[in-house]
This record gives sequence, C-alpha cells and structure tokens, in this order.
Amino acid sequence: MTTLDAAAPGHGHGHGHSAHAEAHGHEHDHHVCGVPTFVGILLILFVLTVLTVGVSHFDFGRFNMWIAMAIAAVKASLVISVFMHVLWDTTINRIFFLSSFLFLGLFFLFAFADLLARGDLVKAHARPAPLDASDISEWGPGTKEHKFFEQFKNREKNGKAKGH
Amino acid sequence: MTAISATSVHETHAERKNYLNRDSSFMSWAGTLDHKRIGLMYLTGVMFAFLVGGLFALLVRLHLWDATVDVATGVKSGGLFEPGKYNQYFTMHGVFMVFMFIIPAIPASLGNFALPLMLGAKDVALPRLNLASFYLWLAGTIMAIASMLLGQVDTGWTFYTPYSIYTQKAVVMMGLSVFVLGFSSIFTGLNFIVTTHKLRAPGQGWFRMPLFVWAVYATALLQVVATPVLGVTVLLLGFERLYHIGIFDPQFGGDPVLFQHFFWFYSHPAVYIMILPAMGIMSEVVSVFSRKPIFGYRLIAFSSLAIAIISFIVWGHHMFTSGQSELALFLFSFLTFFVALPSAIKEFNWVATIWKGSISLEAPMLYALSFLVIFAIGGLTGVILGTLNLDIHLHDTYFVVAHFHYVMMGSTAMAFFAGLHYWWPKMFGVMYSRFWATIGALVIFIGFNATFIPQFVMGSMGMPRRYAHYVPEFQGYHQASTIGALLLATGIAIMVGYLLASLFGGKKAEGNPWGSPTLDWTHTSTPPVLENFDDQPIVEREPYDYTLILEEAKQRVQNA
Amino acid sequence: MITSALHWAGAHAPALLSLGVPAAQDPQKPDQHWQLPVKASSFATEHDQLYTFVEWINYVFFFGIMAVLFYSVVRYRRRREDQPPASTSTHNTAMEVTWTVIPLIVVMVIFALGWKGYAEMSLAPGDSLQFEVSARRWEWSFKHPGHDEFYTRELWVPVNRPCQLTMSSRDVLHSFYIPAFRVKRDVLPGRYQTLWFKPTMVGDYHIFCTEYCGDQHSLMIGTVHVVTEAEWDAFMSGAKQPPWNAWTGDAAVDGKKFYQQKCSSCHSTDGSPGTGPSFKGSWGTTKPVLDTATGQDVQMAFDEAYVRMSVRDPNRHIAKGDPKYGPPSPMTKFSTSEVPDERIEWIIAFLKTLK
Amino acid sequence: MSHAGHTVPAPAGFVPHTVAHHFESQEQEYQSAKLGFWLFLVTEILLFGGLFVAYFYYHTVHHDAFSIGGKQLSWKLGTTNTAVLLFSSFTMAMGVRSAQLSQKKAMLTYLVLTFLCACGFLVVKYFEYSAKIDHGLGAGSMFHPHDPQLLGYEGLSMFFALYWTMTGIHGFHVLCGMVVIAWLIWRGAKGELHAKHYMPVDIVGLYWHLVDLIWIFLFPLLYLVP
Repeated sequence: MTTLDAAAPGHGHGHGHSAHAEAHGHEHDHHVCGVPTFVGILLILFVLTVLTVGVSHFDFGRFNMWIAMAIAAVKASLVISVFMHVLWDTTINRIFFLSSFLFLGLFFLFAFADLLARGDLVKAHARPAPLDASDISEWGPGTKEHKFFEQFKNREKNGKAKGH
Repeated sequence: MTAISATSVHETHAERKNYLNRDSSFMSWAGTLDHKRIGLMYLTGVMFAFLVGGLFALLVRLHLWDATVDVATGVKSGGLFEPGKYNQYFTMHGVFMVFMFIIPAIPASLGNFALPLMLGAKDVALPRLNLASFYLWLAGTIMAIASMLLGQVDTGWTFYTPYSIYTQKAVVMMGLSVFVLGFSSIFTGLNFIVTTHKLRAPGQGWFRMPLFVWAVYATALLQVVATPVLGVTVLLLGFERLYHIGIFDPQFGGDPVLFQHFFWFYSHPAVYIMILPAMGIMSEVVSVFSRKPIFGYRLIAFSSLAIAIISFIVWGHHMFTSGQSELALFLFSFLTFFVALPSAIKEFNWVATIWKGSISLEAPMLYALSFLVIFAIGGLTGVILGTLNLDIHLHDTYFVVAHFHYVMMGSTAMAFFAGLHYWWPKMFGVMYSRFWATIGALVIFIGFNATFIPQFVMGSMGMPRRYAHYVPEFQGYHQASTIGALLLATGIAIMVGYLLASLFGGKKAEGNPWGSPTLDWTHTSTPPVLENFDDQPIVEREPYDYTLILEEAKQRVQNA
Repeated sequence: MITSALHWAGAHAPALLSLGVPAAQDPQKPDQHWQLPVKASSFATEHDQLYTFVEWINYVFFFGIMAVLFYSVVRYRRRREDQPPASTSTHNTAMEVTWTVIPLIVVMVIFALGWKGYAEMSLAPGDSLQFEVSARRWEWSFKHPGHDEFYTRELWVPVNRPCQLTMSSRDVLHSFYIPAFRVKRDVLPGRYQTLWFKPTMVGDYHIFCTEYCGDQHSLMIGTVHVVTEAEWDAFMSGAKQPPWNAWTGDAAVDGKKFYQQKCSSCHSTDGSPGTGPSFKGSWGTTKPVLDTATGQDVQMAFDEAYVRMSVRDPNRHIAKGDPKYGPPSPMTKFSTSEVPDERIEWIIAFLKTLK
Repeated sequence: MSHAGHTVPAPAGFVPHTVAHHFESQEQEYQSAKLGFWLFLVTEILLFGGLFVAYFYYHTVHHDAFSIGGKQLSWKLGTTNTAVLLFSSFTMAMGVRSAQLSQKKAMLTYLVLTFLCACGFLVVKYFEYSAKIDHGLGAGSMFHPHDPQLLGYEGLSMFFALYWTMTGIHGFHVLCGMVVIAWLIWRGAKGELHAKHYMPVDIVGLYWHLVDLIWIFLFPLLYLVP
C-alpha cells in the first residue's frame, strides 16, 4: 500500500491544518483493489449479461420489466461499488451520488402518478379524429414537414415500391 | 499569472494593493481566477441583463396602456405594437429576467464574492471552473440576444410544445442559449458545494457558518440536481424541431403534458434557486442591522435544506388545469403546502430577530424590510394558488403574474439590492450616499406595489395572462399598473444612479462600517487583498456574536 | 387616457384604500366579492366562500406580522451608536413550535376544502347536456346538442341545467376559461378534455383562451349566452329558430354574419391591415398572386373560383400582402365540416356587396 | 498555471505535481476534485434519467409497438457492444490501479486497450445505424419503414425516436470519453501520472464507468424490450 505523504507544510504558515475532518482525519492511502477482484467482477458482469439476454426469450408478462431492471441494477451496483470505488470512498461522495437516484425516482414517481391514473391515454377512450398535418399553417407547401407528410401519407405505395 | 512577489509583505498598510488596484490590464480581468473579480464581472453582466429585461417590461406595460378588443366583432384597437411583436417582448422579458438575471444574480455575483470570504478560504475550490461558468453565461447571453434579433422568439419563457415546435422562429437557437446558461448555473452550484465542504476555516463547523453560506449551499444542491433536466428538455425540443422525433408533438403521437412535466421538474426548483439565496442575504442583513444574533439559527439552516428537498415534489401545481390525472393533482396540491411552511418559518424568524433588536435603518435594512413586507404578500397569495379549487379559476391569469412578481421581483430582486448595498463598501471601498439610497428604496417599494396590486385584482377578476389586447373593462387596472411600472423604473434608475456615482466620487469606506461579525467583514481589509486573509482565520465563536462589535461601538462613543 | 385611469381609481378607491374590507356592494350584482367576477355558476358560490375564507386568513397573518415588525422597528430603533439590543434570546421552542404547527393545521384545512371543491368540478352529472368544443388557432367553435354543425365564437346554454363540454384542439394547446363560471380546462390536440358547469344566472359572459397559442392568442375570445329554460326548450323543440342556426335565407346578409364569425379576425372589410389582406374593394380586381406550386407570380382575378379555392386550399395562391406587415402568415385550410359549400356562396354574395 | 502552490515530490522518473495555491494540502485538492466530479456525475445521471422517464412513459402507452420495435434491432450486436463496454470498464479500472502503483507501462497499455474498446463500440454502432437507415427506421421525419407489416403499429415511430435519441447521446458521451482518454495517454506518456498524482486517471475512470453504467440500462430496455 503506498501512502500519499502528509501535506507538505503550507508556505505561508506552518501551524494547524485546516480542520476539515473528512479530508484529514483518516490516513491518506486510497484503497487499491487487487487484480483478482476486478477480474471476478468482470466475469460476474459477463454472466449477468448472458442471463439478461437468456431471460428475455421467456415471457413473464408484467414481470418482464422488473426482472430486466433487477439484473441491470445488480450489474450497475457491481460497477458502482467496485469499479468506481464507492465502497472505499468518503461518505459525502457516496451520499451525493446515491441521492441522485433518489431525485430521479421522484421524477418517475410523480410523472407516472399522472400517466397511470389519467384514464384516457392508457385505456383507449374515445379519441378525437386523428390530427391533420395540414391544419398546421406553418407546414405549408415547400416546408420539409409538408414533404414528409406527403411521404408518410402514401407510404404504403413507397413500401411496395421498395419491394419489401 | 503573476506569482505572489515576496515584496508584498513589506508594503505599508496604506498603499497595499487590494484585489481591485493590483493590476488593471485587460487580461488580469478577462483571465482572472480570483473569485472576487469573477463576482464583479458577473455583477456587471447580471445588471445589464436586468436593465434589458426591465426595458422589455416597460415596452409591455406601455403597450398595455390602451390595447382593447371589441368583444362583439373581435376587432382589436389601440396598443403600440402588433400582437406578434408584443409576444416577442414578453418572451424576451421572461427569458432575460429568468435565465440571465435572477438565477445567476445572487449566487454568481454576491455569492462568488462573499462565500470564500465568509468561509475564510483563499478562493473557491475550482477557480478555473468558476471562470468557465462566467464565460458560459456570456456566451449564453450573446446567443440569446442573437436569437432575439434574428429569430424573434415568441413562445414565452416556458417554450410549451406543440406551439414551440410549429412556430417558425429561432427556438432552437434560444434553446441552445438556455442549455449553455444551464451549464453556467451547474458549474457555479458545483463549485459552491465543493468549497463549502472542503475549504471551511479551521474551527468552522457546519453550525458556525453564516446563514448566507447555508442558503447558497442549498441553492447549489438545486442547481446541480435540477438543471440537467432542463438541459435534456431543451435538447429534446431541439431534436423535435429539427427531426420531428415526435416525443412532445401530438401530430406524431407525442404528449405535450410530458413536456410540461419535464419543464416544471426543473423550473420549480429553479424558482427556489431564485429565492433561497435571497433568504440567505436576509438572514445576514436582518441580524447585522438589528445587531442581535439571528433567531433560530438551526431552524433557518434546516428550512433552507428542507425547501431544497421538497421543491422536487411539487412541480405539478404549475399544471393544475393541464389535463393531469386527479391523483397527481391531489398529491401536488397536498405537497405544495408543505413547501410553503419552511418559508413561513423563515419569515417568522426574521421578524423575531428584529423584535427587541437595536435597529439601524441603513440602506440594506430598508431593502430588507421591504423584502419582509413583499415576501409576506407573495407567500400568502401562493397559498391561495396552491388550493386546487381556487387555482382552477386563477391559473394563467394576472393573479399568477402578480404572485410570481411579488416573490421574484419583490423578494429576490429586493434582497439582491439589499445584498448589493450591504457588500458595496467591501467590494469597491466606497460608500454610496445614504440620503439617495433611502429615497431609492422608498420609490422602488411604492412603485413595485403600485404596479402589482392592481394586477392581483385584475387577475382574480379573470384577466388572462400574455394578452396583447384585453376586453375594455380591464383597462383601468392596466393603466394603474403601467403608472406603477413607470414609478418602479424611476426608483431603479435612482438606485443605479447613486451606486454608479459612489464609484466615481463616493467617500472612502473603511473597516467594518455596518459592524458585522462575519469573517468577510472582521478579518479582511476593505476592499480585500487578493489572498483575502493575511493569515488563516480561526473560528472560535458563534457566527452572530456581537459582543466585540458592541464594545468597539462603546469605545467610539466614549472617545468621540 | 389619463382621465380613464383617474376615473377607474375613483371608482375603486374605497376598495383599494380599505385594502380588502369589502366595499359597498354593486346593487345590481348580489353579494359579488369586489375582487371576483359575477357569480354565474353553481361552482361560483362555493369558490367565492373559500376565496374569502383564505383571503381573511391571509389578512390576519399579514397584518399580524406587519404590526409586530413595524412596532419593533419604531420601538427598538438604534438611537445611540452603542445601544445594545433589548434582548439577545435566539431560541424560544414554545414560539417556534406554535408558529410551525398553527400554519400547518390552517394550511391542511385549506387544502381539504380546495380538494373537496375540485372533486365536484371533475365529475359531471349523468344527465348533463352534451356540447362539443373545437379549438383552433384563434377561434372557438361550438356544436350545440341536436345540431351537428360548429358555430364559431358564441355558445348558448340553458340556465340551471348541467352542461358538459367535450373539447379538443386541432393544432396547438389552448385553454377554455369562463371567469364568471370559475371553470378552466386546457384543450389538448389529439385528446378529449371534458369540463362541466351549471349556469345559475341568465346573461352574457366572456370566454377566454388562457394557454398561449401564438399571435392572436388575445383575440381568441367568445361569449357564452345563458338563456332561460323556456327559451332553451323552444330552441330544442324547434318552436323557435336556434341562434346557432338562424340563417335569414338572404345570401348577402347571412354572408356578412358568417364573415364576422370566421373571417373578421384576419381579413378586415374597411381596408385596415390585419393578418390577411383586406377585402375592401377587392371583388373583380385582378392582382399578382404567388403560385406556390410553380413559384412564380401569376395574375389572378378575384372571382368566385378564386374565393372557393382560397377557402379549400389557401396556400396554393398567396396574395402579395403589404410588405410593411412582414411576410404573409399562411392561412390554415377550412374543411367542408367547418365551412360547408353553401356558406362559401354566402361569403361570395357578401364580398360582392363590398365596394 | 495557478499561483505557485507547494510541489509534492514524485517517485523516480515521474514529473512532480504542484498543488494549487488555495489548497492546504494535496489531499484536500484530491478530495475537492473527487467531490466536484461526483457532482458532475450526478448531473449526467439526471440528464439520462430524463430520457429514461420518456422511454418508460411511452413504453407504458405503446407496449406492443415497443416490443415489435425491439425485435427490429439485432440483439446480437447489442450483446457484443455490452461485452465490449464491460471489458473496457475492466481495463479502465486496471489502468487506474496501475496509475496508483506508478506502473507507467501497464497504465498506458490499459488505457490504450480502453480506447480501442471504445472505437470497437462505435464501429459496431455505425453498422447498426446504417442498417436501420437502410430499412427506413430513422427517427421522426426519417421514419418511413419499408416493411409494410410495421405500419400498423401506432407509436412505433416513438420507439425509434427514443432509440436514436438515447443511443445517439450515449454515443456522443463515448466519443467525449475517447477524447479524454487520449488526453490521459498523452499525459501518462509524459510521466505526469503516478502514485502521488493519479487524480486525472481516477476521474476519467469514474466518467467511463458511468458511460458503461448508462449502457447497462440502455441495452435491456432497447434491444430486449421487456
């Protein structure tokens, strides 16, 4: 284990270090993993990738998504904890990084509180007539959107023309 | 960069070089890494954006002096501009004021200047990132001005789709400038979090830091966690316009309400990025000018963090009528009231600080007192808007316009002026005229209320927002509000006037004119030297301990 | 202009000076809150009670804080430079608990009342009359029960009967807002949004669009006419010709009425510039017109064929607008369901009468 | 470049590092840089998080269109790309380790290996993208599928819009990672990275692991649509 030497005395003044506990309290040797740890983690990640591909061939109905996300979460936590050294990092770094997933979860939670309970998007209620692109006055002839909608309208013809 | 020459130690105290007059070459400003100079550069840029935004506000108010529409025939009459031009002006007013003035104003100018001083640090933790943040702000501002002149964006600062997708205006370029300004804000926030964690003075635990540092720290959390979502929103809007990927465009099956979720997930924390630093300045100014320790230090500190956290779960109250599900409305309305509580607690704490203090009505205190009055009104009207039933009637009317001007212009800008007047002697070593400052504060206070109280009443009567032509019965309110706006503009002109006059002719300011106990006033010269402190200050006492200040005042009175 | 401002200030001075103490009520409008529009729907009474309740709580809190603040600023002003503060207490748990718990309780009560009020708004009664609303850039159109053609700008509803509006937009976001009924709902393209109300007072009330939708957002307004039940039954039974179907049979007169509905917001008849060219004295003249298919200017006579083609496919030929007003903004096409062929004949008859 | 701070002696054959003037010690500088970079990673998580919210939003609404869309993508190329990125994460971690032990040659080889893996990833991406364009499965206005059987699925253009946006922005981050790794190789060759000053390698390593982390979630969602 190599150690970063203690801070060379500051040039102007030599007395007490600045008292940021977390920077100076513990000793300075940052953890260095052994090669076997890394190789082990890599193999586990490969195995999990094969697992997630294998599992996708079976249909578990609603649980498909949960299984896929669970496997991905395990892989992610391996990468985070070992490759990114979060296990041996200061608590502040750990708190900040893991709390970002918390705030992302809040975004999911409330966006889906709106979507799932909305009633008309998920269960196909009466939907108004499909929108007509020519109602958008900005998409008059000569604009790229106008060309695209012409293409989109007679795409069956294009499809057959390409012989697929 | 010039190395610290050994000779600096021998200069006599009088003509010792401070951070302003040590080097006046262009590169020493343009390439500076000194947090104080970056703070000043931000200050000039931010004031420019404020004045330009204010100009657009005046154009809008003057147009609305007499711009009616006849209900029966639908024919419009009066008004200075075409409706299209009016839409561009209120959009520019929104974009300039929100993205270029109010979000960077307090953290990037006053925060950059004062935070390291208050922490007893030589500089912010990542000085180069600090300079990059300023240049990103500059690039964003130039891009926004360019897209304003070339593309006349008229979508409002909210860029709601699908209108922002269809309109043939330079929305992509404006989006790019907002993206760049977002990164500038992230870098400032990131810098302050690292500085507060790593560069505090010895002995300065978390509860011995001034409350301004707490507030700017909570703001930095919001800047770092919320701004990226604005980045992805603007990115997707750009792809939407260029490649029509259809995520927000109903023509391709997209959902405009999803855009509103994306936009407000950032923009509600953004309104707390605006108000939290103002609350930080309030805690400083109220305590210093009552010469009394702040009341409930921990309560204020924790309520700053509480606001930062809760602000992530209330964004739906901007979208009550937008077609969300009833469950989402229930949750958002319920949680909105919890975010209102910490603000109310802070207001009570400030008033409790002033209670039985020793109040001196200097200029910063005048602006702080008008903050307290205006923020109370802004907060209480926020409770009305948070109530689901009332918001259905009041949403997108002038009631909302008046509410957010009360908490943005009235509170954040007023606190920004208070902070400006509080740190002005420390920044420039000169003192502004107290007489003109009092007049400026009064005219701004009266002009502000004269502008926005009629808008409250007009809004609850049903006057919709962003209308170039209104039905005639609202004309009286609009005219009263325009008179108020002109008064407010004169007040701001007076303020800018006497502040600039103090730069060129003001009398010198020395030592600690306000008697403030925090490190930035007690341990640094006025204006401070480049390294801020001759030797590293050690913090042994509570942040708001006035015993020394009172003894000095007693000495002065005895020998005077 | 100045006079109208002074006149307004005079009319509202008592209310403004009293800062909220309700001024003398306007006799014709029974117990109308001075900050709120007339109460014309079943929601309005409950809404205004809650508004007044929250407003008075705000006054109590506001004047309470201000009294403490200004008393202490006056009483404890620093008269001598070394005057110490009267107290240096920085903590008072009892007070801190009270000023946290009391606002929490008050705010929860307000939330509960707000939710109860909204719950009624979101569920329309089963027997409500069904109307259809179609919003497009800068005009509201309504389909009344029993009549399958949209009528622009004006809506007729019976008093004391629940009416449900099923709304959707053809292009961008709009928001349907009737201040007098205290109802508002965004109108989304590609989705139906419903809104219901029960009018309680006969009269005409404003309709506004409150979601920014482009240039003429502020001109996208209309009127809702609340008619008596007897009159409504007469419309329904056909005893009286309903106003949304009241055509006189004289092409020019009906043409003028239809013009005011559909065309007046962009095309003026008195030569004044607008989003579209003015119709004044244009009949029979030949003007250079840009043919977008070929890209050249071509001379087109302003005759029946030109009017029919401009309604069905406006962007085919774009008239040279007055350059001072910037490039002509393309006109959106009118489908047969919006402007049946018969209506175009009326417009043509009306244009002929314009000199 | 910054004011003259104090310099920390380096092991033999390496260039010593000077600590910036406003830091007390090198440890403080190191911890500040690490905390600052973790905060930057928070912004990356939130940026991609927004895209994942859009994905799940439309996955709920157009479930069958998404599963058909997933089948148009070749999961074989996706799996190889995942393996390539995982391996590059491994080599980057080994690179950081050898920097901590001042093993210059080992560090450079691992960094070059990571760089090559990144190139491999982008090459596989290039083939995938050109195949999609040929089948007319572009994003938004380039979406005109030639296989008529696909036309019936409402929301399929949404799947490909999300596919192109998410993998496009991820690919851009891989590109930025390659630029930064090249910069690291250049500095490492000059001998500036060693046990006493390995902070740049550590930070670029964190960035690269994050890019891999994002792909770990992108792969099952886009290629094996659950």
